[in-house]
Parts: sequence; structure tokens; C-alpha cells
Amino acid sequence: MHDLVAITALGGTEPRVDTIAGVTCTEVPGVALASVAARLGEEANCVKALGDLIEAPTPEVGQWAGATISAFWSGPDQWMVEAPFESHEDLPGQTKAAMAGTASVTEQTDGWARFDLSGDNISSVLELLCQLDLRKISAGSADRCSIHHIGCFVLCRTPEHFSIYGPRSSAGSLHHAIVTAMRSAL
Amino acid sequence: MRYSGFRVIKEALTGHKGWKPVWREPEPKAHYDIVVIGGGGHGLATAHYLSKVYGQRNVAVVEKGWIGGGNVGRNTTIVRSNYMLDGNEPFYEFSMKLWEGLEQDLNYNAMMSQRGIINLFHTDGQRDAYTRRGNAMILNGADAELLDAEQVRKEHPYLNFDDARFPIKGGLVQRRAGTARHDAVAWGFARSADLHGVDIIQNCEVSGLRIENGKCLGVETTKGFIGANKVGCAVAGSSSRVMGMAGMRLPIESHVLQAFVSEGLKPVLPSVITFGAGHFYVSQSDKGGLVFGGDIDGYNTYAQRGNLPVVEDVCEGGMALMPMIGRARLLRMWGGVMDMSMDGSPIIDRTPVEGLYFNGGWCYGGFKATPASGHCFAHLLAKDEPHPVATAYRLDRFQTGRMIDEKGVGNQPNLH
Amino acid sequence: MTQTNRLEGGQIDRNTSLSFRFDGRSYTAHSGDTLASALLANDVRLIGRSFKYHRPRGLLTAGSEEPNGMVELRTGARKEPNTRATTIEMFDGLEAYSQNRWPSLKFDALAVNDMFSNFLSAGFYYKTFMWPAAFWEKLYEPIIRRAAGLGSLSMEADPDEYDKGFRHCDLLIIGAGPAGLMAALTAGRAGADVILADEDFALGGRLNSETFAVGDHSASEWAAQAVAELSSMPNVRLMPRTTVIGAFDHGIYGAVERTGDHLPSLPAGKPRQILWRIYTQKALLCAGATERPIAFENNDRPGIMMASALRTYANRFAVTASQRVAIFTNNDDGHRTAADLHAKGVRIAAVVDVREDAPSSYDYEVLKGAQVTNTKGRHGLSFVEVSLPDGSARTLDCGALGVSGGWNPNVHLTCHQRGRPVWNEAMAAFVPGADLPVCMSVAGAANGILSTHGALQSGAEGAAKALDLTGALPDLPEAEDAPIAQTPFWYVQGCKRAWVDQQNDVTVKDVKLSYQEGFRSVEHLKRYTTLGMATDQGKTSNITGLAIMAEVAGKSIPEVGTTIFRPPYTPVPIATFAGRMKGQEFHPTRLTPSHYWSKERGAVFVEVGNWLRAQWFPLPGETHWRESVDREVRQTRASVGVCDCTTLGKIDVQGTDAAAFLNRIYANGFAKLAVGKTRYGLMLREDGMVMDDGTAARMAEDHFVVTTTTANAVSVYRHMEFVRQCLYPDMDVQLISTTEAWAQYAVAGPNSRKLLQKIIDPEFDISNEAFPFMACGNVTVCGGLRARLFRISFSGELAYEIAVPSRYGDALMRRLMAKGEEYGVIPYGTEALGVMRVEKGHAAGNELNGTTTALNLGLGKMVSKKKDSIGSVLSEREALVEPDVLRLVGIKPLKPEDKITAGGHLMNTDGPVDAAHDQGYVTSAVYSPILNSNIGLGLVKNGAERLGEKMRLVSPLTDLTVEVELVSAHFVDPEGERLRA
Amino acid sequence: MIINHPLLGPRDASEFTYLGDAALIDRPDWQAENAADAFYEYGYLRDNPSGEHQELWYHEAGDRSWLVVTRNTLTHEISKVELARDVARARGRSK
Repeated sequence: MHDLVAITALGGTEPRVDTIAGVTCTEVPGVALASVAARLGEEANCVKALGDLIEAPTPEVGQWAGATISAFWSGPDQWMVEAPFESHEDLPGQTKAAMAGTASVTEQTDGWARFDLSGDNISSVLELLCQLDLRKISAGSADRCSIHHIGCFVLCRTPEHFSIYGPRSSAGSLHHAIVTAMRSAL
Repeated sequence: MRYSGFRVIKEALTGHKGWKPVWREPEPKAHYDIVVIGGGGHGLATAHYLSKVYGQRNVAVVEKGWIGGGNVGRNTTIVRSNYMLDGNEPFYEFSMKLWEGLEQDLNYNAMMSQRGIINLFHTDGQRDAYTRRGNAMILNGADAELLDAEQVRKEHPYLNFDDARFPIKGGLVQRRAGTARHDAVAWGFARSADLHGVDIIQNCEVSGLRIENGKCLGVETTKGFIGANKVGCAVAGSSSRVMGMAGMRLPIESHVLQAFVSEGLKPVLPSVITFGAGHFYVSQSDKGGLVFGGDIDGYNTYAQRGNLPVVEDVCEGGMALMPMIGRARLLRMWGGVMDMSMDGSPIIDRTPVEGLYFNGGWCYGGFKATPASGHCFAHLLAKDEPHPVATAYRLDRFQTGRMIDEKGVGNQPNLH
Repeated sequence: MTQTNRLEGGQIDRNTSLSFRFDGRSYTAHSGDTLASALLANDVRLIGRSFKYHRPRGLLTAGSEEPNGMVELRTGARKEPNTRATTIEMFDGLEAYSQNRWPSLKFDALAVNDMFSNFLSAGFYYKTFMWPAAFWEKLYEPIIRRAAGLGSLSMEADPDEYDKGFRHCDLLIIGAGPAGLMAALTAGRAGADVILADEDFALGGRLNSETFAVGDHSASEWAAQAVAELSSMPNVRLMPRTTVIGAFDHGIYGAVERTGDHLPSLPAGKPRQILWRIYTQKALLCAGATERPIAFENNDRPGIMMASALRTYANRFAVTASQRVAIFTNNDDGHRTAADLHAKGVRIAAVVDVREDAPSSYDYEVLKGAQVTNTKGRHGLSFVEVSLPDGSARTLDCGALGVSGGWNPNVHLTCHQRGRPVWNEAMAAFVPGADLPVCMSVAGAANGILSTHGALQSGAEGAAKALDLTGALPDLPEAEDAPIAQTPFWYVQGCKRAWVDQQNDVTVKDVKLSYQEGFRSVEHLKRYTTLGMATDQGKTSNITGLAIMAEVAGKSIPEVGTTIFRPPYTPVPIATFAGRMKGQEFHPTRLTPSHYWSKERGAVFVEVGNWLRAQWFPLPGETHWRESVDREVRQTRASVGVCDCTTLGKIDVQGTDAAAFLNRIYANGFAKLAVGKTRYGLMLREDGMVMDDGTAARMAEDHFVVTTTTANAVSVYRHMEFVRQCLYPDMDVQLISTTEAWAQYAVAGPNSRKLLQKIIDPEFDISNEAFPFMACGNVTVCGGLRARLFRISFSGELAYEIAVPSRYGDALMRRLMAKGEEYGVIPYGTEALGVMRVEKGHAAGNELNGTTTALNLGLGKMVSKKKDSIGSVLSEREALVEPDVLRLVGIKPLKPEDKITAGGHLMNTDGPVDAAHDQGYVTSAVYSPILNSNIGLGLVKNGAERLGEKMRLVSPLTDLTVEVELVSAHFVDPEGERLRA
Repeated sequence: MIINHPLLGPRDASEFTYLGDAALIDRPDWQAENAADAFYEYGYLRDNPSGEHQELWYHEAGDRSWLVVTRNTLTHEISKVELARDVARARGRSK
């Protein structure tokens, strides 16, 4: 086992947590990611293989699905697979094996920083951050959007729990945007 | 009628009864030596120079609406000659010299105000590019100065030097640049052309070009056919539409550029300022309004209006650069349709059709070019050869690979 | 003596007493007041000065259309110029100052302009100030500029915060008057998602200004009840203090919510204003109407106001502008004002009605068929002169005159997508035309329906129609249903200095002069006289000016033209459009994996796009950046240095057609690149210019890792997706960016292999034989961490780039530094990187400037003619292959210490120095500590054939002339032996 | 503006990057007789109609799809939105 110590996207050794008026923003470093893009002509097999991997129907456009290993739609015939980092640091390898040549798989674990929002009234925070029509968003939604000029994924786990993925290098700016929106809206 | 301070006083004392219409409202004749399509700044300037400099008196300008209602009446009024490339700089410096004598030439006060322009830079790469540009300006007989951050701060202490995401490293200055009263430019050229016998025909839309055996014989208009030995097209914004009547496809797309003006304020900006790390340029008008703009909306359009994202983008640039304007209010926004060419530079040239000449592709640099564009187009129409400072503005330069690409973004008009 | 003009009743809270200051004097007010109503209550009529003649001005209106009553609100960095007193919600401690006057409001020096007004007629400045030419710049213009402008900025950064937000709904209702409220009730009860926005802080619109009944309640009580019901509906969102500023494409509306302007100071973290982008299926415009004035001699004195404004001040704010008021009207609405004021105990001097058949009154005198011919009073109205039908004259003592010329529908937002209002002869006003913005409809007074009942009904119907509601409409409350008959009366004949546009000082005389001089279209009229160009966008003046022009032209109003309105509906602070994107937050900041470590090392950072990169790493004692950079270069070339190159774009290219795809993308060939090998690739735009360069490493038969320059990472990815989706849709290729996923470090210098061997796990052989120049592969480091190794060199040294997952980047850098101690390893920044690449003659940003071809850069041979690749055909155009095209060369000063300048131009050693004799220019210039000389790269006409030639480098901009020699661009190790070592 | 993405539904145009005329899909044959002229026209000449216009938009801040949008350049009305990949195939492009 290697002996290099990881730091979080915000540069800490521990995840950052901010709570304002009942809403909590938590930095979530403990997630492994792998992208899946179906090979030409293998789309159907890819969907099946991915479904088997996440033990759930492969998510449709704008959705996420799964449990320990889950996936969300990221583009036409493309998905992002999520799993706990501790247990699945080799998610890309595992996914590649599972897809059995039906898809191109790429490690994305450290391409992204994740912040989870939990609490009531999250929508009043999100409406200051992104253009998503929150009326149409419910548990299971996964949308790409732009937050303060940063391209992000917004996943609705439950109406009281959202995950926001943004590019790791911009984690500081994204975190600042989220927390100022919380101060403003709550 | 000659304008002067004495005249103003005399009229004031006699109830302003003596003022005459600034231009006649003639009906079109059956035939002219030269018909200029487009009563905007460039068309009217062309008529002025044709009649005053090149002795062409049998000339008509046909305008589909009211003169000066196009981009000359909806721009940010900036005048400068700070270009980098050989094909451009001599032309714009020629234009600058014409601006400097325009009031006297026209006997009309277009309020040319040489307040200077500063192009700020924020990276070493930008500094190198501006150094190359400044040198090119000087080598072409124009004026240029390079300021470092401290010198910029002395002249513009209100800029954001302390909390800037992209710190100001300096600026390229042209002192002779400035602004002019855009409407007055159109009116002044119109008045002069009219005095020299040019027929300015408003509300006369061109519906077709009469072309026989590859020769252009005149224009079909809403006021009937008007014959002409030569037809010059100066309708930037609608170039593709008009030249399409001659079956031509152009290296041009039409895009909208939005412009903005704030409520009137006591003087705050000494000169024209352009931001190097965002889309924002600004000056202050004689009336006190901050006149500013940024990037084009970026999609093909003929609608003279834009959308919110660009408004926000421009104001973000403004706040990043000079946060003291935050509480000034944006009063009005409007859009002008631009001829965006394939290399960001204009075209003044003959066409494959004999007797048909084209002037367009001004992107959003057309206002400052108005006098030189008119002068050079008049030269081409009168002498059938390009004016020495406009030889590079050829229609076929894209085929031969002689692009004049100041920005270096290639054949994508919305990036110029 | 305070609030002498305060009346009974009204919707103010008399229990709260607020104190405020105007021009330094203290006054009191109540919550519910505006600054305007509070000033009137305290008998302050003189509030400002006009733009051109500096005439004394007071309030004209009670709303956002106010042209005169503008002040500088608040102090210090929060000073807000040109703020309409009529829209300033009173708060305790409010401070405001009059503007555009010197030295004081009462004694304004520039009021002399008024005496010379005859010389300052419309457009006079176009005709003079031309001689002598120099005087315009030096003398005339500065004077004009100082006189012009209204309020002044603080010149300090705006300290407040602003937000942007996004809301979605089925129906956006703009305006909460009778029509808007009824529409909201109708839509809300039907369950639709509704947003009801109104610029006022009290919803209800005109209902709050009237005394008549709606249903069994007073108008304002009914409004309050409606608001109460609406706020109980979860599907309805009420947005008071919110101005819908513009109608944009496809049902997007801009709205500004003033969340903090009514507060003495903002709570921490809360915004002053929010710019909302509202996405709606349908919009219903219920913006009401604006009363229009009548022009007569000296109609601009403080105290002369719109009749409906007097009514609003009396009924809503319990204030009268004066204890003695006269009315001048051409319609019954003026009489309504007289009746309401009379009922509140205000003396009505008389109602002057231009109509012979005007209604009579028992309560006050009505002068029928009469007109106001002049007014008097220096800083405020003292009496008006009236001419009676029989030709005789009357003077009326009064401190206020209410003027009513009828009502203009507020059609502004219907024009925002170039829609043109149409002239309605019956009501002598412009009403919304047919070409409305998509999904917009109009109800109530905005649609020309000038009765309360009509407004309620059209509001209900409008909402039902917009939402396709079936079933009965809600019952409408009883309300007055007396549409105002409007017969046009624009101005009193014979008047001269009668103001049409009060703020810009445009008079009836100016409009006539404009016609006389040929400026006869409405566009020319506006531009020549500046009519309607003031901060009120002509809300109270455009139509009148148009009507006067029509009369002198002997045309109908539509013939003269229609005036359209542009966004924003009312002016918006620039900061509101910027939101949070200012200061450090202007753009997102991207940090490299070694950022925190670099900071500890005291690195100096530089912005590269949105990235922050270490520029150099100063050591204690190093006083000048050159010392640090020279050391970094020397030490790297002498031993080993490490540079964070994570910012380079990395794109994962996979698929069975990956190689074929790259063959199209790159000008040079990639089909035959072996697995485990890397190749330099040159990417062209379709126009033949170089787009980008980088490397592509073949990790597997069907897997490449492509790198791009930092600057072009985004555009190259976009370009590759275009080629994949639009040009070769049947290629089996998948793309994804991995730039952020991997921390990638360049390890360069003769000791780089030795250093890496201490990091990379022993089972991986990276000897020169096993892992030669341009090799690539997967390895593990530090005991099993997955990593990628590329043997590529930008510095020209034996060098590698090693990549690990970003979270371990910080640790890897620390490890490299620790393990490298024995070699004196150093980190180097972008400056040293730049020096070393120039020493090697590698083209970078300054050379890849978008106008250079492969040939220009000396890479012409890389463009394969044996295959189809983007840009190859157009790169062949005649002018791009002429013998004397620019070619990349090295540039060396004859005296090594001579500085050379990027951006300097190259001239032959003899002959003139001018543009006509320009031979090229210097693209990059650095000091080479290896060669102990300044060196540079440049593009020179036919340069490749001119090596060894002496030239003059001139930079007149920086007063520099240097003798230089053209040399090979490869200053260091031209044979490339070091990188293969 | 709002672009009705064939997969994602209505999205604000600010999420997209504009390229231009959808004719850019029809890249000429590099080996054709008149390749030089064909590439010149492909690269530089545009119809630029005032009215219906087929154009390429890239969902940069979205799913990275290239779209062919049919939009009226006078009114901005959008009458059709397709995945560029499908259009390209329909126009006979392959690999």
C-alpha cells in the first residue's frame, strides 16, 4: 500500500462543513468516479452491462440510479459511475471489467469535487446558483448546469439532500458560491 | 447656409426664423452617374467625398428608412486608429486624420473629442502583442504610448487595482483617439453632400438590382427604377441581403452588437477605456452618460436587439474593472446588426458584376472608419481603382489566403 | 414646524416617526412614505435643477416615471445619483441631497443658462464651437461637459453585494393593480404557478390611490384582501419591490428585486438587489397607464404636477403639495382629483377645463373652455394665468397645479422585441400592437381599458385565456365603470417655452425648430432635440412631442411615427447586472494540485486563463525575479527541476477508430504510432492556421491520451467533439476530459531519471533502454499508487512527465522534493519554463497566435499530404506559401547584454525604418542564463533563408533599437542529444 | 433564448456555444478536382439569410451534444432542434 497522503479538493486533510440556518454544505472527498461511454454499435449491451453493475435499471436522460455503486446520465450514451472511495478506489478497473468492451471507461475520481447540501429549503439556495427548473426536479434527478460560470452536475438524492459536482480545480470558487448563496437566501 | 457662432446669435435674436432644412427631400431622377445604396454613415460619407473631392455631382443616395438610422446612429461613438496589421493601420490612420479636420470640412460640429483611448493588458502575452501593435502604429505614422501599471493608476485611479481577479499590468494608449457625436456625423455628411448637389432620397428601399449581361444598370426601388452608370452598396448589416440580389454569397454573417448607456453623470472618465480580461469598453458622452459595450451576442441575427446573458457579461466586466460604477444605472440598451466578416476586416472592392461596387464587412469597427470608408469608396467609384490605403480590402483575399486577421481567430465571424 | 402639508387618512403608519435629512436639513416622516411624499408633507417643493437650463424643479409625478424629482441618495461609497424621490421608500436616518446645482439648490450659478436659452436652442452646438478648431477640445467641450450630467458618483467601489437568481412559472403577471391582482386570483385559484411582480412596495397599483369602492370595500382595502388571499396560496409567489425590466426571447423576463434599498443598512450576507431571470410559459402585462401632461408656458415650476399624482399623494400618503391647489385638465379625471382634494380639506382655487361642456361642481369653481396661459413663482408656483373663452384673463393664487391631459397605456414591455404600438383614435393614445413578444398578452389600462371594472374583468379574462382555463371566471367585485373619454389636447396654442421633456429641457419651440430644419421623423426628432432621451425615457414626454410634430407637419400621429421603448423599463444599477461576478469572484479560480505546497514555498503566482500557476519560487535573499528564474533554469539544466504542468489539457480518446480520428485531427500522422509511444502533434484549424500543439500518447491499441496547451484546452475539446459528431459520426470514438483528474509534473534535467527511480516502484524499469525518449506507460509509485509516465521534454533536457490522481498531487510534490534533496532538486515556475522553451526554440502562445501556419513555424513538413486532415487543403493557398512568408527564427543581439523586446519589429540594417520596410517582428524574448545573453524568437520574411543576417530590432514604442543577428531557433542542444540521454 | 434540447428539453441558450451555419457539416472531399475552391467556399462563403437559418450550437455547459437548430434570424423563433450527429448521418457523412 502506498504511503502518500491525500488532500481534499479544498486543500484540507478533513472535509469542510458549513451550516447556515439549518442547511449544511459538506465537502465529500470519499467518492470514486468512472465515466462510461458506449462504443459505437454497443449501446444496448452497454446499457445492460451498466445496469448489472449498479444493480438497477441504467438511468435515463437526466437521472441517476443505483445503491452502493450508482450511476448518473452525463450525455448521449454516457454515464458517470459513483461508488464509495474507501471500498472502490479501483472503480475504473472494476467498471472496465464489468462493461466488458461495450464501453470506453475513464477514471474521473479526482476530476471532480463534490459538495452535498442537506436541510430544508435547499431550493431557495439553488435558485440563486443555477438555471434549473426546480419544479421539475425530484429524487433521482441528475442535471448538468452552470454555477457562477462553473460547469457542474446537480443530483437530487431527496428533496432534502442534493449533491453538486464541480471541477476539482475550481472547488474553492464553487464552495464560495454555494456558501454565499446560503448566507443570502437563508 | 453657413453655420457659425454669429449665425446662431443672429437667429436667436430674430426668433430662429432663418434656419433652413439641413437637406432637401428630392424625388429620384431617372438616371444618375452614381447611385449609393445606403444612407448610413458610410453611404453619406461616400456621397460627400464623391461630390466634394472627386467632383461627381450627379449622385444619389437611396435609403430605405431615415438617414442615419442604422449603425451610425446606434454605436458607442469611438474613434481610434490603433490597429496592428499592414492592411488596416494605414487606412485607419487616414481616417483619423480626416476626423481631425472633419468639423471644418463639413462646417458641422460633430463634436470630435480626442480624449484618448487606453487598451488595458493583464498578461505578459497581451503586453507583447500590444507592444507589437503600438510599434506598428508608430511605424505607420500614428501615435502610441505604452504605460505600466503605475502610470495607468496615475491617470485612472478609480480602476480596480487592489481586488482584481486579473490585475492590470499596463495599457496601450493612443492620445489622438476619442469619440464623436455619432448622429451629427451622419447629418454633417448628409448636409454637405446635399449642398454639393447630391440627391438624398429617404424611404426608398432597394428591391432589386437590374443586371444585364453581367453589367449593373441601376436599382429597382419602392420609388421605381433608378438608372445608374455605377452602383455602390454601403449597407453594412444588410450586405448579404442586398448583394444577394446580385446572386452573390459573401464572406459575411450578420450579428447583433448591443450597446448601453447609463444615466447622466458628472464627468468621471477622462478617456475611452477597454478592459483586457473581459468584454467591456466604455467612454463618457458630452451629456454625461457612460456609453459602453462588450461582445456581440454571437449568433446570426437581423433583429436589432440582444439578450440578457451578454448584458450581464458586459456589466460583470465593468464591475470587475471599475467597481465605482456599481451604483450608476444602466438607462437604455439597444442592438445594431453588424456585418461580421471572416477575418474581422472590411471589404471595399469591385464585384464580379460590372458597375457594381461593394463596401461592407465592418464588423463593429465601422464608426471610426466612416470618413476613410467614404473617401476610399468614393475613390473606387470615381476612378475605378482602389485608394492606396484600401488596397488590402479585397473581396477575393480569402481565396488567395491574404486574410487581415487582427485577432487571429480565423474564419469564425462571431469570434472577431 | 413639521409636516404642515400632512392630511388625514392615507396608508401611512402615523405611529412610527422616521427622521431624514435633505440637503442637510432634518425632517420627519412616517413609514409608508416615499421621500417625495415626505418632502411634500414638509412643504419642500424645490428638489432639483433641470439638465440644460438649470431651471428650478419639483416633483411632477408620484411614480417611477418621474423626470424631475431626482436626488443623490445616501452618502460615502453608497451614494446613489439620479434617484427618483418618488420611488425612495422612507427609512429612518435617510439622507439625500439635491444635484446638478452649484453652489446651492436655491442659488444655482448655471441658472444663467436660462437667460441665454434663446441661444441654446435645439442642436445649437452642431452649428458652432468650430473655430478656431483647437478651442473645441480646450475650451468649449470641457465647459459643456462640466455643465452636463446630473448626479455624481462617489468614485469609490460599491461596497454592497448583489445576487442573481432564476425562477420558473406558468404565468408571470407584471403589475399588481386591479388587472394584475384579479389575474393572479384567477390563475392562483386554478392552481397555476404564478409570479406576481410589482415595482411598488405596496401591491395594489392605482387602487391605493383612489377613494372609490371595489365591492363592499374601499379600493385599497380590497387590494389588501386580494394580496392576503394570494399570499396564502403556495403556488403563487408575490414579488413586491420588483421591476420587470425587459422581455427577452422565448419567454425570458428580466426582473430586479430591491431587497435592501428600503433598509437603513443591509444585514450581513444579504444582497441589496437581486436580478431575477424569470422563465415563464405565459406573461400577462398589467402595467397600467401613465397620465400625460399638457404643455403650456412655464409649465415646469415646482408645484406643477400631474393631477393623478396629487391624488396619490393625498389619498395614499395623506399629503398635499399645497394648501391651495388648481387643476388644469381636458378630461373628467382631473375633476376626480379636485373632488378628492376638496374632500380632504384642501382649497381648490379652480378647475380649469379646456372643454366647453366640462362637468360642474358645487364644491369648487370650474372654468369651462379655459386654458392656463402662464405661471409665476421663482422657486415654486405662486399663481397661474388663465385665459377664458371670452378672451378675458384670470389669475389663480395657488401653490400647486394639477395637470391632466389624459392617460397613455404603459406599452413599454410590448416593444422590447421590436413590436410597435398602434394608435387608437378613440382614446387618442398608443395601445399595444399585434406583434407582442411571444407568449405575452396585455390586460387593464396597459391595454387601453381605463376603468376599474374593465381592468378587473380583462385581468381575469387575460389570465384564463393565457392558461386555457375552462369553466367560469371568478365573480368580479362591483367597481366604477366610467371609462375616461379622451379628446386630445396637447399644448396651449401660442406658448413657446412650454416644456415637453422637462428633464432634458425640450420645449414646444424646440420641436417646431426640429421640423423647420428637416428633422421630421420621430427618430430624427428624438436625436436632434434629445426628447425622450432622459432618465425617464420619455414616459411623460414622447407622445406629446410626437403630437406636436404631427401638428406642425400637418400629418396624423401614426404618419409621423411611433416611438418604441427599449429595456430596461426603469434604469438598473450596473452592479445588479454583475451580481457576484466582481473583484476576485469575477471568474472562477482554478488551482493546481501543488498550489498549497507552492504557497508554503512562497511561490509568486500568475493568472493563466482561469488558472493560478507558480511563476517562480524566490529563495531568501533573492531580490529580483530574474535571480530566481535564472537559478531555476540553471539548476534544472544542471541537475533536476520539477514543474506542475497539470494545467495542460488532457483528453482521453478511446475507441476502435481512435487512431483514425487523430489522423484527421492532427496534420501529421498517428495511425502507425506504436502502443507505449508518444508523438508530438500539430493541430490546424480548417483555415490552415495552427490551432494548437501537444502530444498524443498511445496507452493501448484503442486508447490515446492527448494533451493540449493550457490556453486551448476548452476550444480543442469542443473542436474534437465537432469533428466526431458533425464530420465523422460513424467513427467509434469516445472523448472525455481528464485534465483535472491527474496531477501531472514535469521532472526535467540530467538527474530526472535518478530522482524518478526513487519514486517509481522497482518493478518498473525506466532505464533509457527500457523507457526511451517518447515512451509512455502506466506505472505505480511510492508503493503502489497508480501513475502514468511520459518521457517527453519541453525543456530540452532528459525529462519525464509523471501523473498521479490529483488528491495525491500535493504529497507527490513533497516526496519529489524530499527524495531529490541529494540532487538539489528545485521547483520551477512558468517563467523558467518559458526561458527553457525559447532556448529550445519551441513555439508557444506568442507564436501560435492564430495567424501562423505550420510553414511559418518551421513545421511545414509535418503537414502530411498523404491523408485527409483538418486544415491541410486551405493551408496551401497562394499567399500562405509564397517564398517570403514569415518564418520562425532565433534572434540574438550582437551585444549579449542588449535587451530585446517581444513586439519589436525587425528592419534591414540600412534603409528606412517604417511600416513599408517591415521585415517581421519578435514574438518572444527572454534572458538565457545558459547562453548569458538575451535571446528571442521572431517571425521574419523568408527568415529560414536569412540565418546569419544582421538586422535592426526597433521598438519606437519603448525607445529601443538593437543590432541583432538571425540565428537558428534551437539555441541549446540543437541535435537533441540531452533529451535522448 | 431557450433551445429545446432533443434529449434534455428546454435549456437556456447561455449554456451553449455557437458555431454557425450548419453547412459546416458538409465538409468537401479533399481529393476532389476542385478541392481548393470547394474548401474556400466551405470555409468562407455564407448564405446568411434573414429568416430561417440552420445553425450549429454546442451544449458546452451541458451534455456536450452538437445540435442543429433551425431558427429564424429575424424573430429568433426556433422551429426545430436536432442532434447534429443524426443530421450529419442523414446528409451522408460516415467516417
